[in-house]
Amino acid sequence: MDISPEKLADAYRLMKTIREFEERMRSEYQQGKLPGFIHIYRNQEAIAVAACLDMTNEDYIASTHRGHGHCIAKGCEIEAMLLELACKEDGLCNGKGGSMHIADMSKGMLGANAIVGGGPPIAAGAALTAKTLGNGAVSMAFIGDGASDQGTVAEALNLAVVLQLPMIFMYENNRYAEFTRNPKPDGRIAERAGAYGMPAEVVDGSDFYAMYDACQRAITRGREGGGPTAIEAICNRFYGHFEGDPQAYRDQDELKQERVDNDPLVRFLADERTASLTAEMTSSIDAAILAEIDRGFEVALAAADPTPDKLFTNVYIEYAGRLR
Amino acid sequence: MDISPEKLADAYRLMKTIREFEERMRSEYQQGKLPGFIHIYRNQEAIAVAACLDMTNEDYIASTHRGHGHCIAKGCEIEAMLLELACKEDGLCNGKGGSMHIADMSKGMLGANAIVGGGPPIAAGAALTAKTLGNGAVSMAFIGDGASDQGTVAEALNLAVVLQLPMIFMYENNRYAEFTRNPKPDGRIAERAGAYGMPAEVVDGSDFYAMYDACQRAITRGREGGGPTAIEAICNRFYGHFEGDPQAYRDQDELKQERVDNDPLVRFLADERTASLTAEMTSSIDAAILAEIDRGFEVALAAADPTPDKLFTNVYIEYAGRLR
Amino acid sequence: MKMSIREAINQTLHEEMARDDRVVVMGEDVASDQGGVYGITEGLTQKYGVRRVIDTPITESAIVGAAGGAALTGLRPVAELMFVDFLGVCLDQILNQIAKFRYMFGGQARTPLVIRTMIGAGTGTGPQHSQILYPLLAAIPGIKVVYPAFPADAKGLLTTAIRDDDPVIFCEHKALYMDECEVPEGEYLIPFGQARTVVAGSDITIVAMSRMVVIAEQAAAQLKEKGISAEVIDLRTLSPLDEGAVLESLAKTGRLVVVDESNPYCSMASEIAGLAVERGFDTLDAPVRRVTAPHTPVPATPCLETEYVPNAAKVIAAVEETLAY
Amino acid sequence: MKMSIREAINQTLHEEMARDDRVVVMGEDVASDQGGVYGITEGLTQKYGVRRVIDTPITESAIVGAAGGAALTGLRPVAELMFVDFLGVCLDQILNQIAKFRYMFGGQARTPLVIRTMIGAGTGTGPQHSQILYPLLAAIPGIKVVYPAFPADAKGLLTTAIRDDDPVIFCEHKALYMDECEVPEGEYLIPFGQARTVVAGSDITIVAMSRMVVIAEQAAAQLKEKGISAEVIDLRTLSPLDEGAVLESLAKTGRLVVVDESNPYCSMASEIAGLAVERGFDTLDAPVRRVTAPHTPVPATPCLETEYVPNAAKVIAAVEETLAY
Ligand SMILES: Cc1ncc(C[n+]2csc(CCOP(=O)(O)OP(=O)(O)O)c2C)c(N)n1
Ligand SMILES: Cc1ncc(C[n+]2csc(CCOP(=O)(O)OP(=O)(O)O)c2C)c(N)n1
Ligand SMILES: [Mg+2]
Ligand SMILES: [Mg+2]
Repeated sequence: MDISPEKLADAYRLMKTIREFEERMRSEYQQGKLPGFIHIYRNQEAIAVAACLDMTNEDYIASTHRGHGHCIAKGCEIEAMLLELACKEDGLCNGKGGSMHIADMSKGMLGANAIVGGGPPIAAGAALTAKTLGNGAVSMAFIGDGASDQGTVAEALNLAVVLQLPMIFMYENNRYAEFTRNPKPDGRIAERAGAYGMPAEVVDGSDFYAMYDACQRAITRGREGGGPTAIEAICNRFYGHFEGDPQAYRDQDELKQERVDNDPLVRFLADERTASLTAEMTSSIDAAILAEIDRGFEVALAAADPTPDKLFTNVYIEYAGRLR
Repeated sequence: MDISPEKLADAYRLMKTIREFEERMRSEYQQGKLPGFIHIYRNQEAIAVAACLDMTNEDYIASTHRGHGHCIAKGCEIEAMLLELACKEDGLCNGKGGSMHIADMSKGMLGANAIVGGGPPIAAGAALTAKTLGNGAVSMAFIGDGASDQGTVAEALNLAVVLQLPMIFMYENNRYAEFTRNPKPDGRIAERAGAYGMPAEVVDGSDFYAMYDACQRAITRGREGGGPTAIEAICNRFYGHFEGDPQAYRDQDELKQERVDNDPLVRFLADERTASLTAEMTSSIDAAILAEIDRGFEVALAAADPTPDKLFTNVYIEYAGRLR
Repeated sequence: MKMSIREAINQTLHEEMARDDRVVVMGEDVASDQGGVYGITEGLTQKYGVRRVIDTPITESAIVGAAGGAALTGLRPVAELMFVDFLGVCLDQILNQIAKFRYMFGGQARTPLVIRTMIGAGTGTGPQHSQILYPLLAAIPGIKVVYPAFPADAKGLLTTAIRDDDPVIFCEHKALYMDECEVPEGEYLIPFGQARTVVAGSDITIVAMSRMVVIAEQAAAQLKEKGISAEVIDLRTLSPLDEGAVLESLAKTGRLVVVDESNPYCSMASEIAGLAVERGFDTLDAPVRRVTAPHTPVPATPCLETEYVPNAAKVIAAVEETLAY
Repeated sequence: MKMSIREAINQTLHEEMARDDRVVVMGEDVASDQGGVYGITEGLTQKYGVRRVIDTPITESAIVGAAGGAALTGLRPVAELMFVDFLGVCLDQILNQIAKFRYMFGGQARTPLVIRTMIGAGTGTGPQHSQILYPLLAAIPGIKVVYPAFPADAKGLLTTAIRDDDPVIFCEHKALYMDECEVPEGEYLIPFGQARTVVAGSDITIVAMSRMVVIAEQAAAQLKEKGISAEVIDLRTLSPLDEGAVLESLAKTGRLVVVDESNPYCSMASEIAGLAVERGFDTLDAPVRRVTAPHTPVPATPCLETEYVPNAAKVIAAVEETLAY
């Protein structure tokens, strides 16, 4: 593994940002300050961050309903994100997307997706662009364990193999889809992807280093014309499916244990490879993160709603038809 | 392998019926006597017949656009089939289905399907009925190599595993989808199905005995509550995709060789296990088949078209709405 | 008894599962303790077990297709398509398979299937969870489309749907789940294709469906204060469509406003307007007004979502315009 | 030069691929020597190679979705959905993804994508290969729907579609592929949202689209012999819809018949009738008549398929009824 101290600090900053961002989202949502459904990414931070750490704005990701962490890892700005999550005029999507459809084209973030399994075909298309233009970019689809059953995902796997696309299928197997435990044994998802004809591996999704290693290999393979890769990251959904779900259906002891054993941030900081990151550094990073999030919420919650005319804009590039 | 001389004779009769039926279909179609698109099943006879030989009318199959052979193997009557393929009033579907939508509920034949990949979810539903009623029936979906890529097939595989349905995925890998050679290596299809969590094997689809053996095991597994099975039958598409396609895109030498090496009827008759079937028996069976097909075409081509009022019937069980 | 649509549906499912053991319920999370996201299937698993209350993976094509195949072969499935927006990932099984079984198989098939699905804007969940796609469903020959506004209708129409031998799409507006009204006890069936006059009136006809009926009622109440007598027709089923009820009311009032939460083009509003001008032209005294959502996706932000959905003020404006003609 | 729609489309694809190397063609068998089942993409692979002429597996969701994703990121794909009936297996990527990118991402996205698809009855291929699903497409905000009747329009509109930065569904009626007409040489663009008066007339307006334009022309010719002057309007694009052209013609004639090959409910015929009664009521002298297919699937048997499709006799009957009013 080849990772500079700067990159390590960056990885820490991003994971910690996701953590604090999501905790704050939760509490603001509970106070009724945010609209819609939100799905909290806590405890899956190592996956998004390892996945995007070696990407540039020219690389693409297609995200899911649980997309805040992916956005942050891909470099979206906190304030712009919060403006969108609060559905305000100056949000990334003018408030029309919200949590489940947040996107940032300038960062190669092709959108959260409220349709389970909706993203992988789109990510395959971005990979096709990269391949056709020969620009060395890669494209990644994030896919839940539940989403992995959706036919669209199977189709994208196959298309990526047939066209040898520079694409990564990043499965986040947190073992739950809504209130139902995933009946698939761990590893089944990678096995399936492998059976479509691509390298596929199972990785401990709470271990940043293992994830980063797997992602580096996958991204390099993609950039070098080696085709698609699948990674099944085993992880744990810390909170309920959406905010407000107390997950009473879960084995509470197991959940408690998972929370203790598999906190990716705790494991990251405890790892000897993280030694270059001193307590002093982390506390200054932490302070900056909290300040940024504070400021973001302050701005976002005070910001203006979209004006009513915005209802009609951007259906088309320009359009003279009836929009009554 | 356990197969009685009577059953063997039946297998021969059915395979030969399909062969003669399809050859005759072709020539009548070329003469412009049949409407629509037709897809000839020749050289895949061993698959349909081995698959259905141990089924009763209580078992189900869901077929494809290349469905004539499946119908015959499942016991549909030749005359009723031909009336339908000629789109006549007394056809199995009153002429409203034709070749690509022919069905016979009384035989458990749940329909050809003009949507590639349309059948497997329906077959899964029939398997769900069997499982829910606990009646020991099984359900089989026929699936082309091209169709195997369709998302609906992946979904059906997974559903069958999760619900442990008495279902068989019968892949007919004739290595072509329309004019395009299947880029998947032989065995990839079975590997995929296996990765969903079911027993899956690759079988020589031109070898009746190998097919029958695999089908017996799959059907027994289904009847006994052992869940789904997948079989990838390797075969060869003798004629073009649809009638009228000269398959100029194929390697003509390979095609010629396949036709010689892998004629399922020739191989069946040459097999020592077929010894009980004497030349006398086959020639009397042949004569009966030809007579039945002759009669069928005679009746079908002379039969009455549906009367115009039939346009409006059977949209619903009964319906008083606007059918202008 | 007073109850919500949520409760009425839950009660009906309990009653019909008790009555006929070929009735099975299937979908994502339907067998979970809480009975899905909105608790609609609560208590069914405890009573009828996982043999008849079937949790499925997240694979709508397989859910809907398997429900169709099961219906074709002897069960009477009630399948859940969680949000109607997910029609996108399973349309083939509805459009090309289930809806056509009976016709294309020449009358051999019976497909006693109900697909329950949530519909409508108003919960701030944005473009992919708020659509009102019933025009597309009502256009498909071979399926029936039911769309109740009130708990009593939900019970009566769902009972009819489950006992019907044709495939039925049963749409539930998520913004109406909690509204309560009186629901008849015991067995209660409402035939398909019968609209209901929710408010009687003589100056203008307002045709509406589901949540728009509630909006139309509000508009009618406010119009009454202005001395305008509006008749509100609740279509209840979109396919079959009670064309007679619309034409009869129009014959009485001579004026028509249609309120439809869906996008405007090729909508039910267009269909009803077309009906009026084709078969009620004689009785029409003024242009028909269509009050619909705009030709835009449903925005996530609640402030625009509120603008998106037709409301009483817009209905009143349309009525007044029509009367001023 | 005289050519068929098939040739006009093939020529346009050649021209646009030569002009802009971000244009790629993708779909099932499109790269094959014969250029797909109908030869539409003939010669493209030889000229532009498999980098830009991309054969895909039989996975419409992935084809359409990937085309959308490619459009979002810099290519200008022309994807083929072989038959519009296959919309069932890829609707989500159109309805919930591609059509909504621009709106739900707040204007960040451009999606220069064309989906070419075959539509229409008349080839005896039965219920799953003969549908006319454009009403469902025209109802979706965010996509444009183009539906040419003649080779010249096919060229002009396909060129515009490929250069448009919004997603466009380009419908090709398979029964019209071989009809020839004069097509302008060289670059030729027709703006969207502009209907064309195919036959000028003064007694009645007949609005039609694609193959129905040809039927309407036949009807108009026969009506002329009877001394009836019918004006035939070819909508050419269904979304955006040229409402002005319809209303203008109606203002002149006072009478309207709409001919639409799709099923009746929530159809373009209903939409146009609704338009007439909402915004052209003043000028309407008679009921609007909708001539459509019935509310049934398309039967396989050619004898019933012929009954299914609107024909000149039915259009004439509707016109005469309207004039007799
Ligand atoms: C097509 C579709 N079906 C169902 C849903 C409802 N739904 C939203 S999230 C979810 C569970 C997804 O589980 P998983 O993919 O494991 O992701 P996780 O929530 O665990 O991150 C479901 C069923 C949906 N949004 N889209
Ligand atoms: C959803 C869908 N996509 C495409 C087609 C067009 N089509 C009909 S048959 C066929 C090839 C099928 O190949 P395969 O499944 O291998 O079956 P085979 O023809 O070899 O029996 C295609 C692409 C279709 N009918 N349905
Ligand atoms: Mg999960
Ligand atoms: Mg094949």
